[in-house]
Amino acid sequence: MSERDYELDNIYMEFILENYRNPKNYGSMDNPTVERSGSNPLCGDEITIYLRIENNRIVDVRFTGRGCAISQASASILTEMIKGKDLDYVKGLKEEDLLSALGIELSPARLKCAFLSYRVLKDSVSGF
Amino acid sequence: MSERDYELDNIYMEFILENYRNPKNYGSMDNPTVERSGSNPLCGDEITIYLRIENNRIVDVRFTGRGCAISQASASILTEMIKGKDLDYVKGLKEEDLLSALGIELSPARLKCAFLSYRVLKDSVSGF
Amino acid sequence: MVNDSILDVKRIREDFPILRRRINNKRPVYLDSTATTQKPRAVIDAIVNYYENYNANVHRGIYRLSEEATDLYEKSRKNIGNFIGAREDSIVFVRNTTEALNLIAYSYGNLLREGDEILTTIMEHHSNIVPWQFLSRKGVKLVFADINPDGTLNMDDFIGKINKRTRIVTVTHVSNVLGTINDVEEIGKIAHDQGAVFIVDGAQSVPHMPVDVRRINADFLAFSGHKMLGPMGIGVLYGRKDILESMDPFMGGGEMISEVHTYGSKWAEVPLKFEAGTPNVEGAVGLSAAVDYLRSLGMDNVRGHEKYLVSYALERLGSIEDIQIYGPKDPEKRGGVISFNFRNIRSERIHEQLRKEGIMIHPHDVATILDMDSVMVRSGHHCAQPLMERLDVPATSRASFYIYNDRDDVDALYDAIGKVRGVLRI
Amino acid sequence: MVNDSILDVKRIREDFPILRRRINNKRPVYLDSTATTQKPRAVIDAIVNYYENYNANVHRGIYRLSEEATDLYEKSRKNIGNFIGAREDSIVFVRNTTEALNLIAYSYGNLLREGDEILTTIMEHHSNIVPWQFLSRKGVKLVFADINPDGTLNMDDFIGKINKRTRIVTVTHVSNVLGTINDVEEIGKIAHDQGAVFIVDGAQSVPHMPVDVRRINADFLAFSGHKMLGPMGIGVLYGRKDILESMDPFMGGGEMISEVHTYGSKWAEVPLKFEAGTPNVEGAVGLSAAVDYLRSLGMDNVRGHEKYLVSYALERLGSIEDIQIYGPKDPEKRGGVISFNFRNIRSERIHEQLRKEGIMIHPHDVATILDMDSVMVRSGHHCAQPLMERLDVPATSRASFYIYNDRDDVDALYDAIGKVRGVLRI
Ligand SMILES: Cc1ncc(COP(=O)(O)O)c(C=O)c1O
Ligand SMILES: Cc1ncc(COP(=O)(O)O)c(C=O)c1O
Repeated sequence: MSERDYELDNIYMEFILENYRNPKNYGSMDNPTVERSGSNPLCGDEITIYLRIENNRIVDVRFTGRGCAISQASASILTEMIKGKDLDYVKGLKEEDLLSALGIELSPARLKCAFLSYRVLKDSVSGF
Repeated sequence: MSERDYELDNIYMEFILENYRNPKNYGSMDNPTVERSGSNPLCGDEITIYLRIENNRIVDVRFTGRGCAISQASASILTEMIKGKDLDYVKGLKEEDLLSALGIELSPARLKCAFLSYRVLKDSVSGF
Repeated sequence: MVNDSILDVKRIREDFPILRRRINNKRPVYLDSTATTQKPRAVIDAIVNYYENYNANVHRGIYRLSEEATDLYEKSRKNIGNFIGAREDSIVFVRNTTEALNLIAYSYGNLLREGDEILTTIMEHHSNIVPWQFLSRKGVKLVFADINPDGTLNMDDFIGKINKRTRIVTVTHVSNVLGTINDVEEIGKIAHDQGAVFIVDGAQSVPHMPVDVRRINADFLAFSGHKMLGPMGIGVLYGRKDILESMDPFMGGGEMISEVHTYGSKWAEVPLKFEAGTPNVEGAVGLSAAVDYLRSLGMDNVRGHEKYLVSYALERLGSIEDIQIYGPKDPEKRGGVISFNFRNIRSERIHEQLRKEGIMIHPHDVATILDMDSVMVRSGHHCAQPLMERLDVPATSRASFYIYNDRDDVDALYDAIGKVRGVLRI
Repeated sequence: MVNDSILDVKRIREDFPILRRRINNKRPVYLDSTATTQKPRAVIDAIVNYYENYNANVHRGIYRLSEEATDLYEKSRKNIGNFIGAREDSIVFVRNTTEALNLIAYSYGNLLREGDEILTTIMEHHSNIVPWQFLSRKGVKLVFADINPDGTLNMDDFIGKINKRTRIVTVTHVSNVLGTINDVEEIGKIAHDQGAVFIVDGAQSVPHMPVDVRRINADFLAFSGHKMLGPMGIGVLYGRKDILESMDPFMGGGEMISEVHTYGSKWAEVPLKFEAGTPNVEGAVGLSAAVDYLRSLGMDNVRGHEKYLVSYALERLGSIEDIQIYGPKDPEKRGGVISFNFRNIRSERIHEQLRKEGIMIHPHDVATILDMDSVMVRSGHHCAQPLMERLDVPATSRASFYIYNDRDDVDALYDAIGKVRGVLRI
């Protein structure tokens, strides 16, 4: 049993915090093509994602939510990643892609927070 | 936690063994006043006690059974103790009386064997 | 205030090997004893001694080793029973509080019928909610008594909800979130007046204060070894003997039978009737050693120490404007548990739309940031989601104290909380 | 026959602290591993290390200590699953085999209806009988397949008793009395052909031979940690994932939920759905260390060693005229368990009426007398009363072997048996 090397101080990097305090694409959307919500009942994190899709392209994306810095920053970063991209890109997106965009290492418990928006996004495009 | 001082070699004393191999009062009885059986399902010991009671006195007693040396010797010794005694004596009989008649120290598991005949006897006089 | 606790915490800490560990070069400030406690050397040694010298299966062995193991197991039962004022024949060993409550729900629950009611409170742990929800399949209704704004039980509401259909009243002695100490003696009286059976969830009381089953009018009392210095995997269900005898067994198998035939079986005497399969002898022996350790400190002193610590913590944390504390303010009415949250923040530095609603710093971030200083608090719903809904929060942070905590730990907590907004730059 | 076991027992013995103990100045000859095994230093150390360095509650904690404990717990699950060829998400931690079988009886049993049948065998342990008898309340019928005179399962009888109403077939892999190794692969095929679910009681196989859930066609496999060098209080239920998912939970409480509301709850994913309350992390970590220890010996070697010992024991005990041995004579078909009895004695020295019937020296006396030489065997019904009735004996003596036993132990057993009639002077 070796002690794991946690780099906890790393997770609140300025990039994450900036996306937490001033999330991109924050807010709701009138008449979205699709709107999906999800939550992590174990910690109470909530995310709603709104997509406007035209010609298989995400022409606009917004989200609202509440929760920890990781879940909210992750939603902000994820929405930035997909804005203007076509659906194939979104469908091909892997968890690792989001993780490397976040640029931090997370413990298993916090990974669930980071992936909440990812789950909701995947859910929202599954019908297309 | 101190080791208990088991005197195991003691329990197969000649007195016990003699009562095991050549039990007193062994055998069934025709037309007993009362006949009772009991068993210890955990080890399969079985004892049946037959009493002839006249004027509140045990004028005759017999037993049959199968089981370990302790349970069978104990039945033999117990029947000797009560033969000819009146019912009050039998009802007043304590577990310790039987134990001191046996003259050996027993572990909790083996105490159950020793007391099987005692239980059956108490049961058989309970209606009088 | 001087550091005048009744317990000699410095000396006590030396008994706990894990407290010597350094995490990121910092001493551990363990404030999660409500979830599970650390183990003193005496308990670890009892486990080792058991396996090195006495290990055997119990109850059936004729050889000395097995008799010794049986003896240790049954003496542990007696010792632990004694600790709560109960005879050994009303002590059933289980895995934990959860299993104890499920055992009652299955075995006593069998006797309930459609239309019967079970009265509990909104501050219960999931372990004292979900097993009773299972009974709704057969039409048994689960009713929740509310709390007052200060986090104490609303007795008017409770009394208003008890009635002739109430067959079971089941209440936590101490809330694992609010810290509230319920007046179980009084609640027991009310339950019995209605002819209901009274169950006390003692998971957070037995470890922290003197508890006597006779005094609190409990028909059943459930608690966990791991929350009171003992090993994991062992817990206790105390049950009034005549009630235990009237109940069907819970699990079937070895130990709990007196006779098995192909067509049916007869049960062993209480308490063995409820202990199916090879028991956790190690756990019983370890918990007995834990009870000895607690007894040597004195449960009055344990309670006194926690009252002292929680007063100090209420005072210090209460002085932080940002922080909201849940539960009663009076240390007499609460155990050594403090749940708290940051109040909504409307900092200039946050997104204008968020600013309108305010940001609540999430307890997970609080816990992570506190952990940077090796201050370990729990954060989440604490297995009390109905209470979270009632308090209208997604989660809380929770610090809890035990015999190895001291004012230093409260100070470390205070200091670490002070860093949270800085780390988040909010 | 030379002492040519595959295992280096001398070295192995040094790993077991309890074997250094002297009882009445004699070295312990522990022949009761079927009831529970002794623990190697590696397992005791794993427990101590856990409590001294990693102890915390799992799954909910955000701080590092709790994450480390969670990590250890889940790695143990994976390691133990791997040992039986199963993925970690089909491994449920329970207390012991008994709880595992009760879990199935309650949760899968819920799906059974009046008229359904459960087929088992007459050689089962009570743990694989009593839980199914509980289902007779709802009109489910329990059917017992018989054995052949040599103690093997009577396959004709078994096949004759399976039919379209058979919903569950549950069979012990190895009998704890007869030693019989059942052909579970074949039995599983027959069960599946009838559309029945197949449960294997692995309490006496997983510790003693290579077992792969895929090879034996098991939908469920139950076993106990304490019978395979692990701590008490931990056991395993393997279940096919899709079946586990279709089942209702067993106990309710913390850990096993995803959401709790006052009006109802949602369950966590398998396997957590079946693990209510604080789990026995110590037990999981200890069992994982036991699995590592066994793996380092090689399960083929463990099996080979026991085959070697049981052959030797059959040969030696078989040479004593007084002794009757139960179960298959072929070591290929049996595990390292030998049950025996003295034949009826018609000695001149006993009461004439007793002489007619013959005296059977009771297994309790045998065990007590063997124990004088520190030879520890079990005696009694071995939690298999229906089998005792079938064999028409009140009880048997039973010697069982494991990795720390050697020819010396068999010799000590032989010698001690030789003294029994002398001690009783019969
Ligand atoms: C074949 C068999 N099944 C089940 C059990 C029950 O195991 P436990 O008491 O650990 O639940 C045993 C233990 O004796 C056994 O030998
Ligand atoms: C009040 C209360 N009840 C029940 C439990 C459940 O205890 P366990 O997980 O040991 O079964 C807890 C533990 O968190 C608790 O605090």
